[in-house]
Amino acid sequence: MQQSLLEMRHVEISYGGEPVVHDVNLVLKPGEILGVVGESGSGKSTLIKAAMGLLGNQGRITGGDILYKGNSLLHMKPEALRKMRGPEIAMVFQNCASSLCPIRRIGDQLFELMEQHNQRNREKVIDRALDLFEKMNLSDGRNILESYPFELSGGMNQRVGIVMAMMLKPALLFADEPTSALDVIVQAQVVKELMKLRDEFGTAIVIVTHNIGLVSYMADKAAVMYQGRLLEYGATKEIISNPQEAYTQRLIQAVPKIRRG
Amino acid sequence: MKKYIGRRLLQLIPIILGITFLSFALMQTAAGDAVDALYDNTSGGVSEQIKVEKRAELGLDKPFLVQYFNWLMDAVRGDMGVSYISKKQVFETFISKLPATIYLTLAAILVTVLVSIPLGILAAVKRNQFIDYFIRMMSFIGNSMPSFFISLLLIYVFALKLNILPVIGNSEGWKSIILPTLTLAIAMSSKYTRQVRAAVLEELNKDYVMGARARGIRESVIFYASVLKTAMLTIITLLALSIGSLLGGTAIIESIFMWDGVGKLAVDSITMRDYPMIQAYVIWMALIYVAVNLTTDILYHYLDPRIRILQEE
Amino acid sequence: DTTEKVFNYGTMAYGVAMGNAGLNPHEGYSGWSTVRYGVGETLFKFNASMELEPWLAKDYQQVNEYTVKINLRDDVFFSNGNKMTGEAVKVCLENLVTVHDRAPKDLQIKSIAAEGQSVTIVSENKVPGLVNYLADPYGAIIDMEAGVSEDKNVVGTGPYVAVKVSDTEIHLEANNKYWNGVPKVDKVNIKSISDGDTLTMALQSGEIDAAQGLPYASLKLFQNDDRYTISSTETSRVYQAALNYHSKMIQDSAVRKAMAMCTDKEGFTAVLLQGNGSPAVGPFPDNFKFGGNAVKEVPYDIEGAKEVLESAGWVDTDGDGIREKNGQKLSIDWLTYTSRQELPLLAESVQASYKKAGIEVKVNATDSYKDFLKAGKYDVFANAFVAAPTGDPQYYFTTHLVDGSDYNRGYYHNDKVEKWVEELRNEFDLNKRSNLAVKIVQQVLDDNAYIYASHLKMSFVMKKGITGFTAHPSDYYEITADLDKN
Amino acid sequence: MNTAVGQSVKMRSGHHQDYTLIKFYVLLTLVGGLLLIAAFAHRLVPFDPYAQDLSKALQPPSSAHWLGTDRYGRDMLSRVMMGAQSTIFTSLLLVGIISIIGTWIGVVCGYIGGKIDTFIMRVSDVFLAFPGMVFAIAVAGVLGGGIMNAVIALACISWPKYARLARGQVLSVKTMPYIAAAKMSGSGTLKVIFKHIIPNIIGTILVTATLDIGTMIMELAGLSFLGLGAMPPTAEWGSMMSNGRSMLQTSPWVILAPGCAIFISVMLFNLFGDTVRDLLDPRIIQRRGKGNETI
Amino acid sequence: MESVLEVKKINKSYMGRNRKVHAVKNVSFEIYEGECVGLVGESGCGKSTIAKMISRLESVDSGEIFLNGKDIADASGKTLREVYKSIQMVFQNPVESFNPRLKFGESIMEGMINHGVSRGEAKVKAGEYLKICGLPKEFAGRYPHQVSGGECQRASIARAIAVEPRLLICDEVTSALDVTVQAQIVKLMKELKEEMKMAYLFISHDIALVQEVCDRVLVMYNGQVIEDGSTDEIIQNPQNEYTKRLIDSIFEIAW
Ligand SMILES: Nc1ncnc2c1ncn2[C@@H]1O[C@H](COP(=O)(O)OP(=O)(O)OP(=O)(O)O)[C@@H](O)[C@H]1O
Ligand SMILES: Nc1ncnc2c1ncn2[C@@H]1O[C@H](COP(=O)(O)OP(=O)(O)OP(=O)(O)O)[C@@H](O)[C@H]1O
Ligand SMILES: [Mg+2]
Ligand SMILES: [Mg+2]
Repeated sequence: MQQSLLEMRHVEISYGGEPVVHDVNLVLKPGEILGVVGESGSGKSTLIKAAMGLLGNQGRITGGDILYKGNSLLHMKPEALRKMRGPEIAMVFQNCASSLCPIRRIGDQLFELMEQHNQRNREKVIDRALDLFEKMNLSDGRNILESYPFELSGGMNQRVGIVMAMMLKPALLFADEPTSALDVIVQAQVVKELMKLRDEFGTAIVIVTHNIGLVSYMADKAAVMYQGRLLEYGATKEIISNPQEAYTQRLIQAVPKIRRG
Repeated sequence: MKKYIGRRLLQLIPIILGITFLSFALMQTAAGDAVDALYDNTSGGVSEQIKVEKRAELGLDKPFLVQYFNWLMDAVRGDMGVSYISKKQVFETFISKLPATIYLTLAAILVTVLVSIPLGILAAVKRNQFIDYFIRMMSFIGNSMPSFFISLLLIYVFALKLNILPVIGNSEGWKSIILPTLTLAIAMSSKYTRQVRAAVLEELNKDYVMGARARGIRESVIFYASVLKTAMLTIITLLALSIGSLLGGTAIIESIFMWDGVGKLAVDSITMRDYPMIQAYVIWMALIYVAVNLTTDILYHYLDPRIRILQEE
Repeated sequence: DTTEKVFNYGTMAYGVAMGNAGLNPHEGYSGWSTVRYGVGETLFKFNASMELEPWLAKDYQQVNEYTVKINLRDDVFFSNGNKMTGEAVKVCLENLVTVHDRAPKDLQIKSIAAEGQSVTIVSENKVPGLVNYLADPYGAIIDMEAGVSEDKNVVGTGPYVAVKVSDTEIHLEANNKYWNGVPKVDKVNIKSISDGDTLTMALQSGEIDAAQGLPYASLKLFQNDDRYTISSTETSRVYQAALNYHSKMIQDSAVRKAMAMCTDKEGFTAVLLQGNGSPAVGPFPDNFKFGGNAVKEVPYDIEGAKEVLESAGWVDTDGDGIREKNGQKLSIDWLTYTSRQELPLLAESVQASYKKAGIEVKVNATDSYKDFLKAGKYDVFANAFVAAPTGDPQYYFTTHLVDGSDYNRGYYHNDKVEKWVEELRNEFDLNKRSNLAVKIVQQVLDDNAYIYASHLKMSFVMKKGITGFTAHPSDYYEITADLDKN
Repeated sequence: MNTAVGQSVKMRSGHHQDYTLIKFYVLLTLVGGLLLIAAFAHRLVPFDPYAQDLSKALQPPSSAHWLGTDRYGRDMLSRVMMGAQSTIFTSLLLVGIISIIGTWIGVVCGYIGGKIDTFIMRVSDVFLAFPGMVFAIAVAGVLGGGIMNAVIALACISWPKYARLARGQVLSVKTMPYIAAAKMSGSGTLKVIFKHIIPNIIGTILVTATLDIGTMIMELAGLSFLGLGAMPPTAEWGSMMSNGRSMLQTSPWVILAPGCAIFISVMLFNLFGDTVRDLLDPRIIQRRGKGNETI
Repeated sequence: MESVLEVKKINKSYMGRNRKVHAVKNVSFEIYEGECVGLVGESGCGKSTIAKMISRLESVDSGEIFLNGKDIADASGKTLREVYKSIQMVFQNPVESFNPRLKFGESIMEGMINHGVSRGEAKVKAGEYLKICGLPKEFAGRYPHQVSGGECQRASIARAIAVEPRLLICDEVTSALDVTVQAQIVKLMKELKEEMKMAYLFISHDIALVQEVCDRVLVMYNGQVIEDGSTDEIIQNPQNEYTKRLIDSIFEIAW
């Protein structure tokens, strides 16, 4: 049995004293893809933020533990945690354009990222970035480095976000609704690129989405959240074909099915 | 860039026409008969004949718009008429006093910037902590006192009780600028600190801050490289706007500290009903204000790629 | 002692607003600055009792009713070294009457002849006050050869020479060639400070050595403090109210009388001016022969005023405390301005005391009072005026009382007054002139055409060590060779 | 996405709103008290604020005259109370005028757009170009002193601010789907403006207006200082202060009493405006919640 | 069948940032009584613009729009009010489509009152329509921010059907909602289709959803209609390259 990469044990989270996540248990192995679905406000993003250590002042982990490669993330010093964000754990946002500073060039922000994690060789950084852009089906990488986020389309920004997350070859990638803001066609492209990453770098991915079809397409394991609780958790196939909880059943039924005759 | 500046300059034309027309109309109605006013201060009676001649000479018998046009043409050439009181060229008088006001304004802006930007940032960063409440309280207090009252208190403390600074402006070199500058800066910083705080807070709450954190960027780097840089754009615009209120605000302060600038000139001119002088003052201050705003816009345009690139297309 | 003595002087009285910016005596009121700050001197001057004395002149002879011959001192030099000769005086006076606005009318000069150290002036009409007029600051003798500089500086004969002249400041240096002694202070800096509080605090902080025109409220700060000395004098600046005869209400003599009776001059001077003024009876102060109590006025008597109004038919019928007659409210528009700090005070004081007698006063204190004057929109116009700048009464009468005179803001007319003023124009005998003046003023008071509230007491406040700096009733002489700083 | 925001506003703001609400009620009471004093000043004053008694001039605060007397022997407390009436109501009037006129202009410009909009906005550019106080001084100088002229002067320069604000608000509200929905319900232009646009922009305008009351008190004081404000003997704080200026050292109560009155009421109105804004603007509350997350 | 709406060669361009965007190019189609027509296509292809032009919220550059045989392309004032008796619209973002200062009841009543129904009657009817849309009539007293997104969307449907229009335009009515809620709304729409005999213009980018609701579908690309046919036909046999990609991009649950 492989060692677990990420493990959540009885995690409880509250915002300003109000509990929003209750007793969540998860285990993620290297290279595994976990799809998290659930109704809006059920605490999916909160869970990811908690693992990233980005809950903020109001948010508190009031119980349980989150382990990364066996070490508790909760008891880590802020600086140590910061150093992990990037090279070990990375994140892709729903709207990557707004997760970048609007008035700085993408290249500058990319160099800043690498510099902060002690990779100062510009040439190497550029080479790697261009390589990744290539993989992401973005041909004009140099041009993108010279661009500002607002100059790129939503799909391009999303892929830039993924490239930035992958620059340091993290072992774990959190993706919080990375494709919801995108067009169906572009969405399909981005999802395929994400899958490639796992295949090439062995990155484990936690992807939050509303699209059950997408989970069924890419995730090895699926988790269903409802009102702050982990309703169901297990192999994707298992859950989809044999949902135990009423909510999960409703969820799966709700997915419009295309009739191809 | 050049195209943009050109367009902005073109846009200024109606505004400048508006400014001059409004001022002209205002003073025209206020001053009543300019010739009467001109001879009012020569105590000897001046015959109607002379007045009629003078009116014709000044073109005051022409229709209003013609008068405005003539006046504007003169003004463009730097001839804004003669003071009713001193009988000197208005434009020359104004220009001779302008440096003092600019000097004072710049000093006040400098102090304001030096005080309120750090304080505003500090308050934003330490939001809802003691230091934030303290800074906000101070700015509330500074905001609630008329500037002439602040100046009296400052003079009382620094000139009378401590005796380290002079009361009267323009007298003891750099020392004499301190009190008027402080007075202006207190009022201005009180407003500006809050604006800086709000601007920085707004940026701190943007998604990209979270994004940078998720990429493991150091807080200090996030703050200086991204947040501050972005907030500065707002801060600069706000600064330009406050220059406007500052230009007007110097009038009272200059009168109190006997600072021999255009503000005092304006106040004196108003008490003396010296309409050509008031007119020159109003127009020029408006033009300076417009120029400052234009510069800021261009600067902003240059600094903010969102605007630069989108507008350049 | 090698250290330079510098005298810093802050004054409210200099500047464009006062109409006396610059030092060219031939322009407006700038002569006041020329003489006040010791740059220029006139042929004659006034002593402390406002009597004429020779200054640059040795003496004069009234040759006939139209001609006066003035003998000049022989030892006077302009600060540039040129000698003050009859010719120089002639050129100066000729320039005066060509360019000045008031002088030609005052002096009515037909011709001037110079001969050595004397000048002979022939006037168009009889001008009994000619010599007095020459003592007006516009009569300061300057070297026309040197002319007037761009910044309005001139070359005079006084103890000081201006090295810098601006609208707000004059820098003076001692005139080493001064004919009448050696100036004791090396440098004098005159600063125009138009804000009373700034002036006060500048004196307190020691930035200036002396101040003129402090607000009354501030004087208290220096009065019982032995670090300062105060020099005060009564001046002929009178605070007066002209009653507008064009106003229907004012034409009612009972109203005018009641108004006169309700003016609390004691309260005004003692409390509001804090003793820096004395109650006035007529336009001329006590130190004039024809001034002070030479004339009689109605006493302050509110009850009496009520009776006067009552018997004239002004009664309060609607119980609002204001009297009415024929449906018209006894409400008076009191026009005044604020650049003299005492005037709004007077207005407010009158407002309260008139109210007691049932007269409403609506104060319009505005610096655009000239517009209102022109429009005739006032019942009373209150102003400040230097009634006898030349020590002679005729000036006040010809400017305020006779038909069509410049400052007759009340449109006052009295045949008797017209006749007496005419007599005064032709009378050279000082005693007779004085008697005429008393008669005229009494008539004005009997008519209640003007209400004279107070005469200004002018004060210089200075640091202890300052000497030779005294307030003069004429308000002409400030910086002299006597000025010293220890 | 938006529903999520809507919900989270509700939940996150709860905590803050409690605190803000308490602050709001306290300030509301204080402002209300101030307005009551102003409204009934003529009944509440212990002495006639205009009755002179020169024998009692410049008395320091005592049990008879809590805030002393001025140089005419008038009771300062009565004058300060009476001053509340003229000062505060004048400022209210002024703010009322500019906010109503400005808002109307802004709404019309924003809603109708086109040439009228361009023209009026150019005009407001011109007014905005004049540095505020300067132009007010000039206008007041032209019109002459007097509190009503001061109001007109300040109104002249202040309306564009509201026009701009209202216009901006209208432009953003105009594109909201509920305006389209209202149009599709068959509502005419006036109905859309009155029922759907104005209620949704009025909050911002009101907050700005509340914050402006303090500013206007100060600007009126500034004009009074220059002799362009209230005429004597009107008890108005600004002119009381500038008239009492020279007595700062000899009879400080004469200037401190109206000075403190200005200080306190400006502060009150500003704090009140701030609190109302926090209360009305869900965006700020939401931002607050987020703000706590970030730093 | 009688056509409710006929759109003939309509065009629309916008002045984008210094650049002209031709948002809708020569689009023509017809909707018949009781028919449900889907409009699909990528974001920005001009779907909403068409909806806005039909509902006269946006002017038409050129072309004609016939409603019940009458050209409404330039309708305004009174005729426009008549148009809104026949056409109603449901918006993408339910919360934003309600005036936050009005209770649902007021918003629903507004249309009826404007069309001459008395206040009292409108109030009763508002309750009924809420019920039809699956909400208790007490919801009339709630504000938009007091309900969930799904409930809000139901209320907005209630508002739209309250004037009993002949054509209901639904512009991405489910995109802002949770999947489960989305299913409920779709169900409601299907029910209404049966009951009220309305024609629908159903705009969406989710072709599977369209297939569930619509009889016919128009595929748009870059301002033009590139395919038009019965839903099943197009999905099973897409002619256009773009349509194919669109269908391929759907992630289906792998059973
Ligand atoms: N900073 C915060 N302060 C207070 N409450 C918060 C905060 N962030 C989130 N919440 C609350 O926590 C709950 C979970 O929020 P979260 O964002 O994790 O939901 P989600 O499952 O990601 O929803 P969605 O699908 O809409 O993104 C919600 O009820 C939300 O209102
Ligand atoms: N008011 C407007 N001003 C300028 N351009 C506009 C405006 N409205 C729409 N556009 C442009 O017209 C084009 C079509 O827009 P439209 O909103 O109709 O697209 P859509 O198909 O509805 O997209 P989505 O699925 O994102 O709603 C887009 O390129 C858009 O940028
Ligand atoms: Mg989320
Ligand atoms: Mg759309």
